Amino acid sequence: MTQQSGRKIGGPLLKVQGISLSFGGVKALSDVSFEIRQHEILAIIGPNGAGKSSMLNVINGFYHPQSGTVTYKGATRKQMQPHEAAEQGIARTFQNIALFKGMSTLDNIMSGRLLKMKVNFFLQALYWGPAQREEIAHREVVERIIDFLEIQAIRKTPVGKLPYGLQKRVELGRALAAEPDLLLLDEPMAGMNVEEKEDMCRFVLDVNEEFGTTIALIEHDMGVVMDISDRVVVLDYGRKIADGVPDEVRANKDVIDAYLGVSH
Amino acid sequence: MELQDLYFLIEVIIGGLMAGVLYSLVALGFVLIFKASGVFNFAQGAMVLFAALPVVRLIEWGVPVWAAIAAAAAIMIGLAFVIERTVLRPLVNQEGIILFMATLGVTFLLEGLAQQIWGSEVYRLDIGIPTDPLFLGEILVNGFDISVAVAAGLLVAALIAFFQTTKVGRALRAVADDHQAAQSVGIPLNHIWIIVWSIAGLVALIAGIVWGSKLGVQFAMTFVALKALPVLILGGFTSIPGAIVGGLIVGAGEKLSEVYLGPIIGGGLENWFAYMLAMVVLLFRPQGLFGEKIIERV
Amino acid sequence: PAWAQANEQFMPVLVYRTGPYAVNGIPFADGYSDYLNMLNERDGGINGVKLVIEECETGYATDRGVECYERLKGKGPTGAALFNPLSTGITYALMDRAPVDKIPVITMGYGRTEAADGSVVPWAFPILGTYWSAADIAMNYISKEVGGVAKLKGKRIALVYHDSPYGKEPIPVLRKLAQDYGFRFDELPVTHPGVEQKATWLQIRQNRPDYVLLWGWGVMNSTSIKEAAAVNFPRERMVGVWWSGAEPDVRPGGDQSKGYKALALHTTGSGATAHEDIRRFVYDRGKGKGKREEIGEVLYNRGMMNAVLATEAIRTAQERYGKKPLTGEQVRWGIENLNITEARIQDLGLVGMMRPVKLSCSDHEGGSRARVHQWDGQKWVILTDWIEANQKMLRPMVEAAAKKYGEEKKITARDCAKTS
Amino acid sequence: MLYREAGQFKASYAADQAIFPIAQDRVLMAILLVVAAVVVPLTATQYLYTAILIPSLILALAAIGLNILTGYCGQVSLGTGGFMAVGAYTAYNLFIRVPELNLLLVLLAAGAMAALVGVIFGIPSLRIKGFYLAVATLAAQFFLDWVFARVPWLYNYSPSGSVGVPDLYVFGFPVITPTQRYLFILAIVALMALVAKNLVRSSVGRAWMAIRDMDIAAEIIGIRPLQTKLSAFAVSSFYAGVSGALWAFLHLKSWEPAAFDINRSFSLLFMIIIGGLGSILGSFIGAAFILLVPIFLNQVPPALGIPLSTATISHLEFMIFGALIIFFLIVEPHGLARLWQIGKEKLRLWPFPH
Amino acid sequence: MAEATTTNPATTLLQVSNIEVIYDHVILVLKGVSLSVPEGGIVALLGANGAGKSTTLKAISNLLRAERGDVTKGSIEYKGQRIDGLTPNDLVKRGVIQVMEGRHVFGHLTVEENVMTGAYTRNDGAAAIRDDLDLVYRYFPRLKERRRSVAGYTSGGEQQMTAIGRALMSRPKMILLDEPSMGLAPQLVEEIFEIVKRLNEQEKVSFLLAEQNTNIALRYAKYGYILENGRVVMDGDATALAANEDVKEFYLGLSGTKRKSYREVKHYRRRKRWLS
Ligand SMILES: Nc1ncnc2c1ncn2[C@@H]1O[C@H](COP(=O)(O)OP(=O)(O)OP(=O)(O)O)[C@@H](O)[C@H]1O
Ligand SMILES: Nc1ncnc2c1ncn2[C@@H]1O[C@H](COP(=O)(O)OP(=O)(O)OP(=O)(O)O)[C@@H](O)[C@H]1O
Ligand SMILES: [Mg+2]
Ligand SMILES: [Mg+2]
Repeated sequence: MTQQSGRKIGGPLLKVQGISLSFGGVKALSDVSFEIRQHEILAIIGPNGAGKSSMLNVINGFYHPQSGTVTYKGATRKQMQPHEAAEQGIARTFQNIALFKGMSTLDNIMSGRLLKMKVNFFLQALYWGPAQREEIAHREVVERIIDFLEIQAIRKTPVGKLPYGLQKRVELGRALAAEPDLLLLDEPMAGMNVEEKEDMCRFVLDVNEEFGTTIALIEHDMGVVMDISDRVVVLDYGRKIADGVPDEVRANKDVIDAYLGVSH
Repeated sequence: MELQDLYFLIEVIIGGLMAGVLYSLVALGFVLIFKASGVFNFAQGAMVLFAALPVVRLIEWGVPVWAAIAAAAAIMIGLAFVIERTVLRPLVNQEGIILFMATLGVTFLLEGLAQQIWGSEVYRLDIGIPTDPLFLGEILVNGFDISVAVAAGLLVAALIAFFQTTKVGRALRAVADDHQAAQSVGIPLNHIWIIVWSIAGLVALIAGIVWGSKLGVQFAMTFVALKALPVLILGGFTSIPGAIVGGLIVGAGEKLSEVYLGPIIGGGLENWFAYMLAMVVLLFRPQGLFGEKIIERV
Repeated sequence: PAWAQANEQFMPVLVYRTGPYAVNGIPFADGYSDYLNMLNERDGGINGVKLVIEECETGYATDRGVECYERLKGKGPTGAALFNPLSTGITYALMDRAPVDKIPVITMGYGRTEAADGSVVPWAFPILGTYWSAADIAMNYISKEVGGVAKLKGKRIALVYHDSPYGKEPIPVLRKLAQDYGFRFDELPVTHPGVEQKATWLQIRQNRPDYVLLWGWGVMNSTSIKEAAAVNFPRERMVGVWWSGAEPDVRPGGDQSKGYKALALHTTGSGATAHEDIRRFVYDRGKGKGKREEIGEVLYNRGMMNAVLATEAIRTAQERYGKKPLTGEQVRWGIENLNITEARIQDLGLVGMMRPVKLSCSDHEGGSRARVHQWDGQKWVILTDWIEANQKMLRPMVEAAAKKYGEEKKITARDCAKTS
Repeated sequence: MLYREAGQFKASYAADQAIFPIAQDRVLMAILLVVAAVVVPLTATQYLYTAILIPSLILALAAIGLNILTGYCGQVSLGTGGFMAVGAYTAYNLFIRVPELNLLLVLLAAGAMAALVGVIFGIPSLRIKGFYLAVATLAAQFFLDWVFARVPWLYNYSPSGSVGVPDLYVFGFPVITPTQRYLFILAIVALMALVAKNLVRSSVGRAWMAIRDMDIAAEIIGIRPLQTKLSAFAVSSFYAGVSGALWAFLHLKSWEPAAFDINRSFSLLFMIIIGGLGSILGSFIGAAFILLVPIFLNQVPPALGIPLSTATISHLEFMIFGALIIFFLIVEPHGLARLWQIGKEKLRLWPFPH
Repeated sequence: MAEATTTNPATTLLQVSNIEVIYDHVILVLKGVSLSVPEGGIVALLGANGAGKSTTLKAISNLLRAERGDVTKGSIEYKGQRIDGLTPNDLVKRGVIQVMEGRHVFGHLTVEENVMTGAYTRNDGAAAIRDDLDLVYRYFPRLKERRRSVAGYTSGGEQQMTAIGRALMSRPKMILLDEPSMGLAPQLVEEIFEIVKRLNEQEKVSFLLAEQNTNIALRYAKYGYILENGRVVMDGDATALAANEDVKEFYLGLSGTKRKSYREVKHYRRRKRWLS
């Protein structure tokens, strides 16, 4: 991991323009445009079924929108394959945890580094020389992530057996292992108590600050969103209804009606 | 000779369709159990044997036909209870492949048990369905096949009605998706399993009687289960009409291929032809022709 | 150990009493064991050497057969006397092992054709007929039916066969005959286990062959007959090999099987003295393996015949090596020098059931003759006298095949002129 | 606390990533190898070799192959028998057509050819999944069976379609007696098992497991599904191919396509499920279980002097075998290897219950 | 430390006494948990990840067996009768139903079919069931919009609503709610708890809810238990718990009375005071 001290929000790293996506009769997204700027933390919020997860799926190529474009690192395209997105430095976590259930925590995070492992098949088969060296080099990186996330104790546990909250953390670890430029987090703090959310926020902030990773996250906890994000995009029924710094959004009438409700 | 060839083509197709009906009967048993519990029941073939043997032996011993069939039906229902109790219940919520393996154990058990109790020779079964060839004009068809086709049609209609109009139908599908969640809303897995395994047992009984009347009742019956596999993937694991349509397509397809392609590239190709056909279809529809869509979402 | 001194000859019996081929395996195994038991009960064995029988279930599967062989080959004071695998696949596997272990393999009416040439394959004995002989005999019969070989020209003959080495063996001979006599020959394979034959018989219906040869086993046979009925092919114009002409093959078809013909290596019926003795010494004492009614059925008698050949070979060997338990190697000599004469058949109480047979170093078949019998709905009726295979044509083919086999296996042929 | 790992500290990641990080396991493995390579040859009978050791080792090799595909990569296959046949017939044809070729090269080529065929039949796996794929792989099984029965060149025009090989030599050393064959096979299987273990614990293996556990997520983290699946098909078929060649050349010596029929494929699948999906050790245990238990059951009643007819014995064998499968699945659905692991876990804690 | 909860004046509906749960024959997860839910009560079960909340609920609803877990000690009583031996089906018939964590909708069924499966155990006629379906749609209008969609494709929150709606269809007397708020938009979370409150007040349904959102849970619950590492470490009236300093700091994120900003929290894991 390359250390980058300080953090300055830069120009747009990724830009979605006029994205529309529908499934049969269901319009998940209609004509959504916004941008994610270098080094920022962007929150995407909105009621259930608003199309937030679908938006992430579009960004990393899992869904192919009917219209609209995604511009990433200067290149504009209509669609790409998920593994291309991964190769270009987009990593993510999932709303319904998508860990590899049969593998240990360590292996799960190691699998996040697959794209960086270059030693050929035959050397791996012999587990000899360069293969072993590479394996250990990556293991060291992964161990740093494990330390960072404080999950040393569950290194060798099959993740299927872990409680929900830890699984979320392992998933974050797997995404970090790819050393992404853009990190997409889908409800990383769902199902956690305040203390755990505090930890998770800390991780997110640290990743953002220390490594300069750009982060887009979906979250329903307004406390978290308002505290840690630089900007907020609000979706409702597949449309973007607001976009701005937290305080602006919080005061936005449409947002209050559609999402926040009166009590906030 | 032109017309003659056409007649022959029609005969081949009819012959294939009729063979297909028989495959469908076995496939139907698979589909019921898969649909209702997500279990790929390898024992379906053994169940066909297990159901047919008592019928034929009891008739041999002088029991009236209807009573023999009733007794076999009772045996199959009893079997459903036993399987639920000893196999399915302890393995609730396990992955499909493990349940599949367990049904393999059931297969061995049934094969051994059936032969031990009822004997391992060939037994002739005649419940009075006419088997003579019939001529419709120039075209030769088999009287027996027609009776079977009609019976199979009725059976399927009845099954579809049962599954569509009762709340059990919905519960069955729920169980197939998620055992634990089904339990959590109070669907009694045990009952559901007994019901489907009983129905599958009865379907096996019918298949057994049909095959038995055609070929004699004997161990080789368990092999017809293999024939049902391409039917299943073609029609889709979860679709009752799929089992029927798949059976017809596979039956006709393999006979046509054997008759017309066999002499050119070497006989015996009907064995893989059905699978290749099914595989090609799957490339375009991964869930088979009528199967439920495979859901992938993150 | 104590058994080392025992005056016992160990007789392994590979059987299949379960699975898809049990139908045919059971009566055969019963006949084999019952005859051996009869000798024990009646004569106290062979010249006082008791026969110890142990069955092993193979399920007709080659690897299980090999396991059985390995398990049984060393048993008894002198090891197994001989093996009788009753499966072409197992035979093939044992043929590689037999020379190493020095145990002979008898494959009466089946097995590998090359083995008929004893100079290359010393340890296997396809006594009384290989499939090549069978094919020739069947065609000989058909040619008589149509009024002479000349009339075969332009005829069409189909072979419906079990798609395995067993079913494929006759093909080279039939192809050659087709060329020689100018008939058209169709090959129609049927895949194991043979319950699916609709397409095959539809093709027959379309091609309208004059005769259909049937080379099936197990359920395939009865299925063929039923499918023939379903497409209205006359059963009278079907000729089965001797493994496709037993009661389990025709009974499931009921009336549809009437008129079906097959080769017979021996007669059916249970009227011979030997059958009498089996009933008296074995079944009356409650030691029968099968059902009393089964005695005399085709495959039961075939099992008996196998046992006769085995025991007569041991008897022959005892004349040379002494009346004691013999090793496989000694028994092999006995088989190779087997000579069952008319008179001996009389003594054995098998009059009318079998023909004399004499083997030699180079000839492990001992000539092949068969009759044709026909199912009349109740029983098999003999139609013809013994028909002999045309060894003049077959023998060179056998020798050529054996030579190739020898090359493949790197075997140097024995010089039969020198062996005694 | 027999199985105690307390006090064993791993000082480096290399040590932690060793195949057997716990000392007891290393010792056990060493003992096992010594027994297999030294004690067995000194004591085994022919029967033990030819009916038990040789076939179980060869089938274990094929089971490892299938386990790579099914247990590690999650692609259920019922075509292993067909791939074994490809290996056997490739080896046969090389052997008769290029007689001077070294046996090891022949085996290698057998594996390579099987891998190639495996890859071709693996292509549909991109779209077809689960049981659908399992059944679709039967197409490979039946098609290959058919090819080896129908293309005369492949069986060297043998009239019966059955082929065989003579006694074999490697670098001039005979591989003829059961002991020689056993040692040769043991060496190959041990080596290939080690390679398999290496693969599954390196990044290739992780990619396979990722695809198995959740293929969409794997794709999203950058794993290319087709390449990964095909590599599993290739490696798996390679193992099957080598195992097929060994089965034909060193176990059966004469064979026909039926030696590699659908039953072989099924029994291999049973082996890995009973042994443990995703476990190399499980492949061995499973092969031994499926192969040996019926043989064992078959011999028990006669050995105890219980007078049962052969038919009854074999029916009983069927029933008990079936019941045992169910029993073991209920005790531990994840296979005998997992049972072994749990046993170790308990030993580790013993005598404390938790 | 938590003592037997005899202080509760209302009659006890559910009584869990000293249960121990082991997974896979080796993993000991609950180490003697006792709790009780009074008739008509709302009881919150709080605790960190992996504390054993879900396990406790599954032990009560007897869904553990399906995960190869076993209750090896202790007893569970509902209305004074032991229920440890009953099947989940029996329990649902008696009015105890669990809403599982992680949604567990039937992916291949439509949203409406999913909801209807909840009525499996009922036999009070189609009309009554229909009415309840309408009621569920009234609670969750979003579901009505998506009623014909295959549940597997619906969004996380929609699935959560489906799961809750499904449970309501059985007309339960006691609902075991596992993380109902997870993945729901704030507005909806409030609504769900309002529904809980309404059911509790109008239909006298009792609730045992495992919830990470301590804040809201303690607002609606009357009583609470805090679980750590498979043991109950604290219990008490909801108001008392909410006032406890430790609870405030670790579960409510308050320092003093003011909410801390997530940005400000600098230290990672802090030692739990009651464990040290
Ligand atoms: N693959 C799909 N097929 C059909 N409908 C889909 C699919 N993916 C998403 N949808 C629909 O699109 C809409 C948006 O879904 P999405 O998952 O993006 O919502 P969300 O904003 O993430 O909601 P939540 O906060 O509940 O997770 C939903 O109504 C959902 O049912
Ligand atoms: N099926 C299982 N097999 C083995 N261990 C399990 C299983 N399910 C849960 N556990 C273990 O039991 C412990 C308690 O898990 P549980 O799910 O009850 O926690 P929880 O309090 O609900 O946590 P969360 O808030 O994350 O949902 C965890 O340590 C977990 O690893
Ligand atoms: Mg979402
Ligand atoms: Mg939980």
